[in-house]
Amino acid sequence: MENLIALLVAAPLLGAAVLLCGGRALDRVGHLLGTLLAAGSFVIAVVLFSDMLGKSPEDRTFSQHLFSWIPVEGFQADVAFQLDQLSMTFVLLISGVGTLIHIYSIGYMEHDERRRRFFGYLNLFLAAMLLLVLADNYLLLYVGWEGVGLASYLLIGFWQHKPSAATAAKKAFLVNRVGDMGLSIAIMLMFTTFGTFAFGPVLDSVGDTSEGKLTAIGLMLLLAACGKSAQVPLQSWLGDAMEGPTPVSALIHAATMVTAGVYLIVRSGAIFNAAPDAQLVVTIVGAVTLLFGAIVGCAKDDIKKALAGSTMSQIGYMVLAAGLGPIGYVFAIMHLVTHGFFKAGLFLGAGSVMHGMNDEVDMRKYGALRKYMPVTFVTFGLGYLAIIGFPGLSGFFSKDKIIEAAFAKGGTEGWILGSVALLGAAITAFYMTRVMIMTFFGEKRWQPDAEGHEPHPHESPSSMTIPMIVLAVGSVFAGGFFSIGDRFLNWLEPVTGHDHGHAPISAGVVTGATMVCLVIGVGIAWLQYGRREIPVVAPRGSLLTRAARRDLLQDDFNHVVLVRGGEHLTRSLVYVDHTLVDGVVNGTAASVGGLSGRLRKLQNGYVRSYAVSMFGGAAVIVAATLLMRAV
Amino acid sequence: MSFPLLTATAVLPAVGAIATAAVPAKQRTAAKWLALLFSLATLVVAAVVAVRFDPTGDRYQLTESHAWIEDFGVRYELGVDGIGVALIALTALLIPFVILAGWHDADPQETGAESLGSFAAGRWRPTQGFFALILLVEAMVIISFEATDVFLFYIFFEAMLIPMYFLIGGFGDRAGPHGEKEAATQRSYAAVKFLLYNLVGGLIMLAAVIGLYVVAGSFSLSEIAEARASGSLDMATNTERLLFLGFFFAFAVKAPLWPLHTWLPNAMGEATAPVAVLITAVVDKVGTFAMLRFCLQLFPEASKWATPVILVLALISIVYGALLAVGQRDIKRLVAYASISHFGFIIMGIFAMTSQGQSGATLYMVNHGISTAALMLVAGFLISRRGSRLIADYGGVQKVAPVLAGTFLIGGLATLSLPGLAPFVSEFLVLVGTFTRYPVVGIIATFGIVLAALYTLVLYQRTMTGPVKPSTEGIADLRVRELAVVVPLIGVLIFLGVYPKPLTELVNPAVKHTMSDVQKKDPKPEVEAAHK
Amino acid sequence: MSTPTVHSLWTTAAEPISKIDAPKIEYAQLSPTLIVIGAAVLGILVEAFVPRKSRYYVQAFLAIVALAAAFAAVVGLAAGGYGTTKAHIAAMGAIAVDGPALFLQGTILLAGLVSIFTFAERRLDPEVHGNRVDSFAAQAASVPGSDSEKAAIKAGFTTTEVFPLALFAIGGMLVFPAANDLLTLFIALEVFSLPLYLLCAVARRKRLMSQEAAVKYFLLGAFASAFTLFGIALLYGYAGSVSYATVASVVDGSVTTVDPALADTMGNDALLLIGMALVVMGLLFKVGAVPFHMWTPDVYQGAPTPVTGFMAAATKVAAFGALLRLLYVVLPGLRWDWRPVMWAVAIVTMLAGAIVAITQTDIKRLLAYSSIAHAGFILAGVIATSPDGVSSVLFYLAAYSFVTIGAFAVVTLVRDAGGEATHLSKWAGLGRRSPLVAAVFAVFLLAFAGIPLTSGFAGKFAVFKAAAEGGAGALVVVGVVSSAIAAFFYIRVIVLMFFSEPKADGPTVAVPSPLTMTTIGVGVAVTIVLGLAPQYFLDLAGQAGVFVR
Amino acid sequence: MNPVNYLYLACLLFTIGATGVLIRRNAIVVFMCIELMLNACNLAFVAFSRMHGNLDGQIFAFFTMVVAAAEVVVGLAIIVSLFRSRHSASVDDASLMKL
Repeated sequence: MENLIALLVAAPLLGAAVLLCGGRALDRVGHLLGTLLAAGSFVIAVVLFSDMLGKSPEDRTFSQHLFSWIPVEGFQADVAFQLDQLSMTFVLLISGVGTLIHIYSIGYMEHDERRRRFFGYLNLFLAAMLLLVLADNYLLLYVGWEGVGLASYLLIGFWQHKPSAATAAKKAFLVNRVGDMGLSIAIMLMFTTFGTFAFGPVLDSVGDTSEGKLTAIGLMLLLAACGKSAQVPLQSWLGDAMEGPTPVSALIHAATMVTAGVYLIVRSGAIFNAAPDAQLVVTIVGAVTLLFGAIVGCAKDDIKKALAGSTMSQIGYMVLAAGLGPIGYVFAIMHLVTHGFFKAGLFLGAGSVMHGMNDEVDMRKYGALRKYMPVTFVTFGLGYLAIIGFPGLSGFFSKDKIIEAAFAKGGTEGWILGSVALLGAAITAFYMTRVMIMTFFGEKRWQPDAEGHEPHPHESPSSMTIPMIVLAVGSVFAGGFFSIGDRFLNWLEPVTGHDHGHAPISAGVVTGATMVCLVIGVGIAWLQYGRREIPVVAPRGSLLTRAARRDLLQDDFNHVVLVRGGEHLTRSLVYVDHTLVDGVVNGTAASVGGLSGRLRKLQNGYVRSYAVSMFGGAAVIVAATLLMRAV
Repeated sequence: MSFPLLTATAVLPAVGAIATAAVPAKQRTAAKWLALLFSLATLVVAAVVAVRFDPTGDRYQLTESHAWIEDFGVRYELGVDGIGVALIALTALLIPFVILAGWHDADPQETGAESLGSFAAGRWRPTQGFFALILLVEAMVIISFEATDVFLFYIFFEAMLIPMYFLIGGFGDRAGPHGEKEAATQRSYAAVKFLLYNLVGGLIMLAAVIGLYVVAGSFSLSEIAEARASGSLDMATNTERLLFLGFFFAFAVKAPLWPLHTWLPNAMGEATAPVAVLITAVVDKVGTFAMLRFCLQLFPEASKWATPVILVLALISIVYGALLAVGQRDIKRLVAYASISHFGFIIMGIFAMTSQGQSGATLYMVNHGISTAALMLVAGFLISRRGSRLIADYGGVQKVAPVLAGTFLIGGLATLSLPGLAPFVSEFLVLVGTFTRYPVVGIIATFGIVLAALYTLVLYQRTMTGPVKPSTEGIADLRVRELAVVVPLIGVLIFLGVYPKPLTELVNPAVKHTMSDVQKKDPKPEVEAAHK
Repeated sequence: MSTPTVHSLWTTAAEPISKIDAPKIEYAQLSPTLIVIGAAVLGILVEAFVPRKSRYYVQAFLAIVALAAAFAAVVGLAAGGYGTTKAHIAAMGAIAVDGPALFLQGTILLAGLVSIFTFAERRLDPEVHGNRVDSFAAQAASVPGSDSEKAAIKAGFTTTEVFPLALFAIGGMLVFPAANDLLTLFIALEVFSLPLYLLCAVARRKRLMSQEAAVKYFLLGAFASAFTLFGIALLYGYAGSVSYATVASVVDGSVTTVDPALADTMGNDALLLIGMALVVMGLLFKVGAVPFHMWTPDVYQGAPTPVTGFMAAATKVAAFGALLRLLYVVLPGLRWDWRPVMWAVAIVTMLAGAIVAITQTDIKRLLAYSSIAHAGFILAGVIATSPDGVSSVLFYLAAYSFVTIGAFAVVTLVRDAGGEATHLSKWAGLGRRSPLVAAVFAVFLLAFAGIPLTSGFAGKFAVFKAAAEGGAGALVVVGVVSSAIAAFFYIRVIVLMFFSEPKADGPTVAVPSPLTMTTIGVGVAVTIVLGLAPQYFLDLAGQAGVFVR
Repeated sequence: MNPVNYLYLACLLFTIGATGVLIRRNAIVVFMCIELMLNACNLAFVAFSRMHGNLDGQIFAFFTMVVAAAEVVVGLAIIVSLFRSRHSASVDDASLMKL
């Protein structure tokens, strides 16, 4: 049974290989093949899951050792998998949502002549992502980690002919590389500390080393997480990543890849538990990102970018939770799963809308779409309710738990974090309502696109709607299903451990507060957008708004400091290389040449001057010999 | 005495060179096939060497030893350890692809022979010369990987400059950035620069070689090693340091290490892509190989003494090379600077003096060879289509030539050492190996991986993506011959990325020996992990 | 000095007249020299009696046979162990027959032989009035461009005297390194110098330059030999004898019988030191060491190229031979006085030669400067003052002379309307025109540059090794640096030949007769063989490394 | 009288000769100066021979004269041919080859 684990990865990998290498011949069946293999690995996942449920919580950890990867003196890296409840959760989410999105893409990419390659990339992503969560050591995880980075690079830049897309892809990869740097340093630290980087040995022997070391490792891991999960300060790529086809945004930049950071932190829980400082930083990062994303989300008119902001903010929640330690791990993951459902759903909805609106993304040019695309409206709506945490829906449970946990952290820390989380909830409610209203309610504000085609919104084909529906169902019931009887808690506890903390205020109060925030948020949004006309052209807006539109000037900062600075640095270095390093050598050569030219003049063709040199030479030699004796 | 396998690996290409050169001027194609044939034959023999070599056996195997020049205390001594085998294999593997890739690079009408007018076109046979020279280089490189006699090594280390020099100066892309005439002058400048840099290095080494003989009274690695072990030979600290510097300088020029690197961009920029590959993937490896084989073995104390400086220089190479790569406007020069950065990693790995570092460095030599070959050759195919090396002249290639773009991307990803491709393994080993002993150095070096991503992706974005430029239109996709070159290389990259075990097992024992030469132990991990 | 000694002089001078016993000459051991000189004399007679038409053939034949025979004789002597066990002083102490002498004589003879081939070459120039012509003036005496010259050309005259002259020169060179007393040394010096002066003057093309070269060479040569002579006089004054053995014994104080006069002069080191300095200077002039090198470029350029090749090779060999013998046999006692000076000279020579060569534009001048640089390298070996030093120098000389002759032979092939096209710009693209010739020349250049697998490298290595072992490490470093500089201009020529586009009006490459082909062929062969498998020759030089005293 | 004085004279003559070589233009004169130097040497030889009371020096002197004669033969031949083709015996005119 355990030997099936490898298949989880192998299936999509095979798909990727076949689709990318097999030429045009596969164009007609490529997408089906890709979807099939994705589904295949989902099926395997389900099989393994059922098998796992059959076992007692203690021995629910499967492992499979494939082969020894890099055997070097004193250094052992294996290709080996570990499937425990945590990984299982991810595997199901990834392969499940992944499959759905494959199906969705069949319709969405129908008219793209490079569809086969698109599915190839999607499969590649699945393989890498599954490898990431199945690896039993950090180095193999690193492989998956960069693998998903590659896949996201390829998919963001899928429409390479668009310079913006190519740039966005490059940016995403680079920013992620910065994070990866953190991960590799973390691995090196582990190696020097523990002599290995396999999960088991490392996490078991955490106790034997200094807190300083662990803090360092923790922070490095956090850096990695920031890169992958678009947390401040490495969040800047996520917005641009929306250049990619919408299914990509749904799968990679909402449901799965961006949550890898959370996985990493939770997986390395033992390390963080032993390094409170690192944990604190994690929570701070989470909290900051939570607000940052939310604020950005409020200001964007591009529907996908608004959702991207929200993704950022939601992951902020997860990271915050993960930073809380055993109090929060479970809820972090739980929110991650529910978020996977509703955010994917929302994106697919957005995609469907764009599909109907000639790929228009500006919400100011939508409006009143509920009549024209009912299914999309409903599914999107459910997703909306879920994310703002409408009582009874998924988001309600998961987010609520996180807020409680934040308070439960205790002390001023707890209060601050908790209130931040609450505030976040309010803002979430606000911007999601804004999106909802601007898209589906109010008057038509449709504009002809560049070619002058009037948009004729229409419901998308079933291949697209079915996944949306499925996800909608998920986003409605998942939270409840998990929370009833703490199913999810019990499921994950053996891996992550759990701790109730000591909440300064009762759960009920928190829930109430959340509700209040929710109402406020929705209210303000309705006052602002539901009641008055929405201008097609965005008003100049307040300073904050304008800053938020520009991702709170973070990109401008990057541009000025990193890009410009870098360009100057390289240019000056090129100059240095040419004039200094090369110049020295050429200079010596030239000077020798010049010397030669001057000495040459001595050979002036006159016998007598030659005779002089001889005579002089003789004199010198004689003098020298005599002096030699004298001294 | 058994069949002299090692001699055969070197002699075969040499014979091939002569045979190819002897082909009449008119039968160009015949010459090409002949050269390819011989390179493949060499590959076979090299494979036999690899098979016959027993990693668990003695340090040097398949040894041969014959008297040569007693007066100089020189013997014809060959022998290979794991590192040698790995690099011989690399060389033998790459040459056929180099030949195949350069199939049309030396056709006379391309090298402007018609400008001679009627008189000598008959006798002028660039094609034969081109392939003969390539084989000659192969022969010399291989034998210098095999030599266990310092003098023997030195001779070929120097001699290989000559054919390389003719390859660089004699055959370049026709149109450089500024047209035919300028290209010619640039080319011979590059060739001369290459030769002078390496010759100066070599001559300084010569002084050291003589010095070594005066001190040690022998050139044979084994004898000197024994003498050291038995204590019958103990060099004065300063002598050892001077000699070390003499050797290291030559190798650092060859490698090339900052600030002795400036010949490489010129050479790689002006030479045809296959020759550029020959330079950076094959010939330069002799330099790094020699550091491992000679510097550490002959002068362990001095090596340790020089380590801090060398590590700093290596660091500079890594960062500096990468930054300059970002700043290049010329595809080939970009790759050249990237190589400089990578050589920084190799040297860093060697002098980190840890098992991981040195195994990593060795793997790095092999992997870098293959990855650069892949990237550079594809770049060469692209350039051959448009006759321009300037990045600015391309754009949107992936639209018109998706396969070319794809392979180019894979080559690039290998260069930025993406996990799953071979270079990742070696780069990570080098980093870990360095980090365990010199954490700060290791951390700074990791910036290299970010910069690598930067220059690779910038290059890919500017050339391959975006709207199709008019200049790019009508660029044909890879032809069968070109695919035959690229696909196997990529295959090897992926295989060695996923399953480098054969290579590491080959290298590990050799590294153990080197580590014991320098009497260094790997730093112990802080805590012996639970179940390891 | 007071009167009694005068009487004693008279008496001593008067006494021995009664019993002068006839000198005993070992003709067998001197046979090489005797053969060559004899052939030379014969050559003069040939000039006198054989009709013009057939002189060329007779002379060439005679010369070649004589040199071959002489070489055979040398080999015979060496085989007879005269180089090692039976080494001794012959001809009443005038000539040494020992390893170095025989080795150098052999080298000189071979070099001379192959040069004679180039002397005899007559296929390069187009025929004039139906006569094949070699590279020597029809009638050296006639004024360039004058009617008499035209007449001479029309009559198809040729200066066949070059063959006996060359033989005389070779004869002198054979004695030079073997000379065992200062008198023989001086005579040999003149015997090989004077013919060379003449040979320089008899070029067929560019006669003005040729004559100018001759004048320069002659005047400076005579000037130099005057110095040498004065030096010899002082040495004689110091030691009271001209025989090496005696001088040596006096110098290192191992002399047994010291009469008052000798005691008096022995006290005066100035005599010794100045004498040594001047004699050495004369030899340094011949080897073309800085600052006595200035004749080299001009003479090499002006002289007929075959002669240049011959001079560049043979003269160096002979002169270094004599220098070695002088320093190792006569003046070892003064090692600490002459070594520093030689150090300086060697360093200056290596550097100056290499540096000035960089900016040369004429191939012959370029080779001249390179020969200067090489003189510097060889000096490094001389300074080693060890048997290894001797043998390394011997080896280097052998290797170098063939490369040189070969190189100059190639130069004779590249011609345009004005004869040899020696200006470098003319050589552009030669590699395209005639790859073979260019390749051969490239081989010679690489050998000059000391690239491994050529004789140049083996020689350079041997010399530097000896120097380093002799404690002259710094010299090795300088040598290395200057060879790096030197490499630059050798490479420049290669670049020119192979990488630059040929000019439309460029020179043509004449197809030589088997004679020159042999010369070049031998040159290449020796270069490669000594590069790949020098062991045998190193052994030879090694066995020949010991002087007899 | 003391033979050492002859040495001084020899030195003097030698120096005069050398100086002459350096300053005179006419090839013939230059050549004569060289002859002067040779003769200075002869004087020295004879003087030393006298001091040491053996004959080597005197013999050497004879040889020197022969050599000098030979040099004259060769030298004049060359110089004359140069003169005839250039109508000048100035050594400074003969400077085609330089640098």
